[in-house]
Amino acid sequence: MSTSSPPKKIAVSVTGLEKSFGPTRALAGADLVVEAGEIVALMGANGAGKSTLVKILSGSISADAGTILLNGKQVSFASPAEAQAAGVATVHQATDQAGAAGLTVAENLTLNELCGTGSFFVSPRSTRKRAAQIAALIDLDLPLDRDFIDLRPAERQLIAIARAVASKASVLILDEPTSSLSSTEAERLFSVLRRLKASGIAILYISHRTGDLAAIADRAVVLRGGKVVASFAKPIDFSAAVAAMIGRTLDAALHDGMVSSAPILASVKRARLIPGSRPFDLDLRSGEVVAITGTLGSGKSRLLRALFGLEQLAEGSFTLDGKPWLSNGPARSIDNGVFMVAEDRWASSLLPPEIPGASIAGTIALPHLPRWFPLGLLRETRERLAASDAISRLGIKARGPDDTLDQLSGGNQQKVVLARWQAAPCRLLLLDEPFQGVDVGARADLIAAIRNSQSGSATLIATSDTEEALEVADRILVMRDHSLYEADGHHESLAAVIGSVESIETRAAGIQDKHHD
Amino acid sequence: MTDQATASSSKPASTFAETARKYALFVLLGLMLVGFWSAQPAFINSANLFSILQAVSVVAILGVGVSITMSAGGFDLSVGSVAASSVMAASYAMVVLQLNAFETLGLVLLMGAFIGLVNGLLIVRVGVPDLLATLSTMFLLAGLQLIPTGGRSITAGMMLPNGTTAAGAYDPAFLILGRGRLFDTVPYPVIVMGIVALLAWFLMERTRWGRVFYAIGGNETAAHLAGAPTKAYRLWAYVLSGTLASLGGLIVASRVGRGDVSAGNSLLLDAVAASLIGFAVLDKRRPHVLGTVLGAIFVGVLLNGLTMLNAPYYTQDFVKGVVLVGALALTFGLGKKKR
Amino acid sequence: MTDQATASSSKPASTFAETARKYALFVLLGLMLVGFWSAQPAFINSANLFSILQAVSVVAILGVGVSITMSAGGFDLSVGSVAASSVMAASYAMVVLQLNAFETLGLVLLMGAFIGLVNGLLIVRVGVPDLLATLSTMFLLAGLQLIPTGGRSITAGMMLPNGTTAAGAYDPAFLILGRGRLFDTVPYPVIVMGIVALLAWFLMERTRWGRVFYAIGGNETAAHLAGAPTKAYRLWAYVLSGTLASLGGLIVASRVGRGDVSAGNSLLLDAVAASLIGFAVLDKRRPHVLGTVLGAIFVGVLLNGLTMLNAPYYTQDFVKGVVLVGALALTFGLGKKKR
Amino acid sequence: EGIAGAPAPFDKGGVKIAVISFLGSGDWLQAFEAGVKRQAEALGVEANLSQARNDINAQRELIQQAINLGVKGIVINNGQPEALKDVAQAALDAGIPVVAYDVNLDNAKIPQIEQSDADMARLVLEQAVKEQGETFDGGAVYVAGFAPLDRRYAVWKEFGLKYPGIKEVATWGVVNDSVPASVADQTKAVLAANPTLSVVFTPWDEFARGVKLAIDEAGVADKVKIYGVDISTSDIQAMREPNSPWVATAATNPAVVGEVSVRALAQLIAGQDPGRSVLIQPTLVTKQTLVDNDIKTIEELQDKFPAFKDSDAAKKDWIPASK
Ligand SMILES: Nc1ncnc2c1ncn2[C@@H]1O[C@H](COP(=O)(O)OP(=O)(O)OP(=O)(O)O)[C@@H](O)[C@H]1O
Ligand SMILES: Nc1ncnc2c1ncn2[C@@H]1O[C@H](COP(=O)(O)OP(=O)(O)OP(=O)(O)O)[C@@H](O)[C@H]1O
Ligand SMILES: [Mg+2]
Ligand SMILES: [Mg+2]
Repeated sequence: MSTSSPPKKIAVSVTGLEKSFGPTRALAGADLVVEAGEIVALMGANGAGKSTLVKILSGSISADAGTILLNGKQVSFASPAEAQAAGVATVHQATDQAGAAGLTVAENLTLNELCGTGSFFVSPRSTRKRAAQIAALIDLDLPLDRDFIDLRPAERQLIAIARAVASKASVLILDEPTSSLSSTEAERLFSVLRRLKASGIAILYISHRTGDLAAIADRAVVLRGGKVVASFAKPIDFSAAVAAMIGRTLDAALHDGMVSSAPILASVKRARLIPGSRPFDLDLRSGEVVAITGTLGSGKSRLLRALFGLEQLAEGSFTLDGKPWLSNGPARSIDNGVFMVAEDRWASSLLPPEIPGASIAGTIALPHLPRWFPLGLLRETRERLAASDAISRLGIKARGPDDTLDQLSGGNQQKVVLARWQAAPCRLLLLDEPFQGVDVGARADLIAAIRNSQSGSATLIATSDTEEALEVADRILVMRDHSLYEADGHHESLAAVIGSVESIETRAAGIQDKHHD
Repeated sequence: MTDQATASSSKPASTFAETARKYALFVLLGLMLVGFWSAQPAFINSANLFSILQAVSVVAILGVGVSITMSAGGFDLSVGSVAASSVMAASYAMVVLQLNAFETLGLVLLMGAFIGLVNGLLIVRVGVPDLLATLSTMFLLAGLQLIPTGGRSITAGMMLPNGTTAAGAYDPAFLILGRGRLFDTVPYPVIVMGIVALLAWFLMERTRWGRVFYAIGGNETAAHLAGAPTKAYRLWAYVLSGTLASLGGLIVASRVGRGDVSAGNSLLLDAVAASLIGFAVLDKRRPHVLGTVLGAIFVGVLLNGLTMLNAPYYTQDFVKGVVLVGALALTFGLGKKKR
Repeated sequence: MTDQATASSSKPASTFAETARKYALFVLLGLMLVGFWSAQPAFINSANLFSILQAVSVVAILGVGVSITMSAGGFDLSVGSVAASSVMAASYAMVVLQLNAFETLGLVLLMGAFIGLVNGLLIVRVGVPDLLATLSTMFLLAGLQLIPTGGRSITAGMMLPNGTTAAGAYDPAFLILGRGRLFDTVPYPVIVMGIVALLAWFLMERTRWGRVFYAIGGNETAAHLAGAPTKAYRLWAYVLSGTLASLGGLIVASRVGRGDVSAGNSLLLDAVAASLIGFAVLDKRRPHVLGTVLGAIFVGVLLNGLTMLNAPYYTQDFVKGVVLVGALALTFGLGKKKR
Repeated sequence: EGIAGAPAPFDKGGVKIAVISFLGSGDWLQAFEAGVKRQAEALGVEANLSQARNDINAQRELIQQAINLGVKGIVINNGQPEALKDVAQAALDAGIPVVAYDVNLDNAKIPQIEQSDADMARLVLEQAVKEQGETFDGGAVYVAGFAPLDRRYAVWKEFGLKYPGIKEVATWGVVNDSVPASVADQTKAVLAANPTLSVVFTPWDEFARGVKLAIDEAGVADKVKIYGVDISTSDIQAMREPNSPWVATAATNPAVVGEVSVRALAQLIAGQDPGRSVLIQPTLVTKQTLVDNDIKTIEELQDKFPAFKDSDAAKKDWIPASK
């Protein structure tokens, strides 16, 4: 960072890296250099090959061609273990690979040591002790005895981050580490990363959130079609970077932040999400897109799940079209036009590829089967039609409606999931973290799709990223301690809204502190 | 991204390895048929081919039930003992209760469905893991089936535990199910197997219900969030499996004409083997009806041929194992990368 | 995060239902012991208690192997036939090859490990699904074990297929393993079971390796990415399971004193039942060593007690099933929300 | 080849028969099949051996298969009448003669070969009464549903009525993959619960082995004696052991059964009549005889007891003796 220091030591250098999956060329000769004590942002649209690069560097797959130099020595890792031994620590993109179900949080925090070369004898006590040390590195506070399976994606992601930080690596790779974190946790992660950087660690950081990159990156490298197409030094010109990424410039998502006067479509009255939380009201007008932000675990998902009938309110009531609405489960909700896209699309929406119905067509059709095929007999043309329509309407990059979802990149998977719920008339659409792992281009497509489909229905989006909320929503609410707060004023500027949201957060924190006294 | 789009527009021709995997079992089956035929011409006459089909019909029917529960993410270990209990129940109904063929059929199928329901309720309502619940039912039935007769086999004129003699007998109409032949050629059990296979195939591959069964097996949460009543489906899978198992038992009963004390363990293992071999058929890597039936036939042909060639009984299991391993290695080993 | 932190810092007192679930099997076991004791005082004398332990030792040892493979996300269906083959192999080694006790022990354990290795390689290298691979081995062994003797059971003085008479006999030292007692009280099989259980428990719960086995079972990819050589671990799980199964077979052989032809299916089912019942012990809901051994003992106590009360054999399976269902319903049914 | 002077079709050779057993394994079956092979070889007959492995349905399939194969005759070894009557009839209809061992197919055209289960049980139980007196606490190992066991156990019940002093204090038993070990475990429980038990009747040698194991382990060999049915080399060794509680057993020689079955079938094929029923007499073997005559294997038993080695049943001049 300081200009006076001598040229930094090169920690990793990658040249001509190539990798193909069948007909897909994920990497087509990528070159990249990361110096010690530097944070390099790797940018690229969905499917650009970022994760493939990460997987090669971390030893979980091997390259078809190309060389990797680590601290000047040529390496080629046959397994993640070798990469770890050589000092490369990685946080992978997929949160479902962050840890093992059936083991406790403590065991998952120490997983690298268990799987690597930690002490041979373990006991619950020694594991807890070590886990507490690892968790402390990123100020993570999770109950150490909880089973990993009970954790939410964000918590899983934090565990993976803690593990990577704890391994004394010379190269740290983070593949979308903040995709399900809220700004508070992200900020905490950044301060850890800055500390690591100061100690001379080379960091490769991948994210679709330009805000993140602006906050910590020293340099940005743009990957496109498996090749590095541009590189930007600090201060990074993000609009140019995005143009390099997706081949077009993005207009700032502009929509009038007007207060809607359309009739109220759904409302929540005097609701308490959990006993003892502050009751709140919420009105959703027809045609409105409302976003809820808030920190991890503040209850955003819980509100959405309650509206969808998966959980119960501690107190309060819902109305839909003026009539009381109490769902007993997804089937009833879907019948009544209340749709939900749950967070973590693999766990909540997608099927493994060998299953019939794991194709794009089958995925879109799944909730609509009873309506589309009342006699029970499947007609695949009907499904394909809906899928083809969605593919062209949302610009899904796929060979056709029969592609299975595992062949698509994250952004395209998310588009398919959205398409599923746009394939039938809807009253209330609930989206939980719909932009997770979605590149800016695809996000713009998704936002356009969400906003265009809003005629007679309302959309409620839970997102932990304020920036996303601003782009998509007419109105932003903040959730804090299982209660909703209205953001003051209307967003004249981004800074103003974020400021107002944050002030609410601090106020709420104050309330909570008093609460605890 | 762009190159992906271009690359993807031309769907790649399936490689040789893929084709080989897909049809490996068919080829093996063909080779076996030809091999046995050349070694023993009597092997290929239609009577013998039908006896092979007849021999595998019960295992295939049970296997279909197993594969339905497997596709819904479960596993029914109780099919063997449901079938065995059905043999006892059918005999009891006719010999002791003096019911006729149709009443017996109805009663036993109901019993099978009921046991399936109990399995399903244990799993879905009480939350017992599938393997555990059906294993318990298996043990329970193995004992329960013997209680009404105090452990005796059921035959016409048998002595009952209370000292009287049973007055009924097997209804001749009942025996037709297992012993009769359509046009004096096709044994009825083969026809029943064909109908069951066809219906089950249709259900699982061509209707939305089948789709949902598979969706539940693939990702229950996803299916639930997509509005499928997953518990009801899983319950139904077990009811179907129980009913099919009791149908298998009925066929056995009508073939053997008495209620015999037998554990049904080998039926279970053979049915499971059939559905597992089915994974490899057409390279589906999942339970499916067609594969299960083919898996059963595969094993049936092998055993029939070996018997014809007078292979000692102890080589038959061995050969069965070797061929299984071979078929599997071929199917799974041909260079498909792990998922 | 803050609210969560507060929630987590005060660990909630475990509810009554939780405690009940955790100790349900212990309580049931205690009740059973007391019940049988009051019905038949001879039940509780130490000789009888040791004979219960002796009776369950083989099933428990096999069950430990099964639960190790299960915790690594696999399933070993071949343990029963490995044990059965080991009985034959041990007899063959002594009676035909005239080896002594120690050579026999070594040879048979090596054989078990080798079969485990074959299972593991089929699964890990060839990519055959666990159930399928071990099912094939099961069939293969069921046949293979009969080939050396042409299907005969092996005893001293037996006629060999080539017409000569076998010259060897069971080494008396070998018989001690199955028939001897430490201090004239504790049968050696019980001691072997204890040592196996202790070592396996230590391995699985107190060493890094054990944790990795569980990690692989929970999420193989995650464990691999965390640096574990997952294939090697899975291979080892099967090697361990095979070795334990052959140890179980050795105990049977030394107890029975001859090589008996059997497929080992009931051993398999009992071992699987033991490890599944083990899920419920301490409410772990996963395979574990302690639970498996307790599961085996639980069934053993039940069967011994019922025999003492002269319950007809056919009620025993039934009661076994009922108690299983009851224990499970209690454990899984007590209001724990579904995952 | 062929046998000179034998009636057709044996004069020309090339006769093929099928021997279909209900059992799936075990020493009895081994010996039976060995007898079949010996006699078939002597006759120049090719015997196709198959086993239903305790699956009565499979036995039907095997008989059907034998008909498909076009054999000249069929031996049915064990099984259940209800299940086999119609396929046996189908074989007769196809012109294939059938003989049945130990399963009453109730058909005038099918000769019955029998080892009388009742005679065997009676023989050994009479020995028990002779040695233990008419008053004792007895137990039987029994699992219902296996026809020979049913018939043997019925005799035990009969003895209970005949001698009021004989009390049945317990019945137990299990049939699974490891019968001896499992029965041993059960027996130990029974012995603990019934200290007065002095006689155990075991209608199957696998049961006897389990009971012996338990008695040895419990160290009560001088108090509890075993009276069994069936014999094999390993049974002989078990009975001969010093202080063995297994004191007597009654058996026929399974190899002889196999030979007789083939001879009877051969007569039918040649158009002769072996008679409606062919009976093979059981022999009582006591521990004392084995020790006194130094008999260690089944072969030695055959040498010392000609009645055990061979049977005159179904013999004809043109049928060569097996070696
Ligand atoms: N295991 C695989 N099998 C087949 N194709 C794959 C596999 N992994 C990746 N691909 C393909 O390779 C290309 C690059 O994928 P990669 O995951 O590296 O993209 P990415 O830049 O990380 O995208 P995202 O931002 O969505 O995470 C994509 O087209 C993807 O579909
Ligand atoms: N599966 C679960 N197991 C245990 N606790 C849960 C679970 N899901 C939610 N919670 C708890 O409920 C509360 C609200 O969680 P919720 O998922 O609604 O938060 P969120 O605001 O959506 O957070 P995130 O940003 O992580 O999605 C949290 O305190 C959390 O601990
Ligand atoms: Mg990626
Ligand atoms: Mg959430």
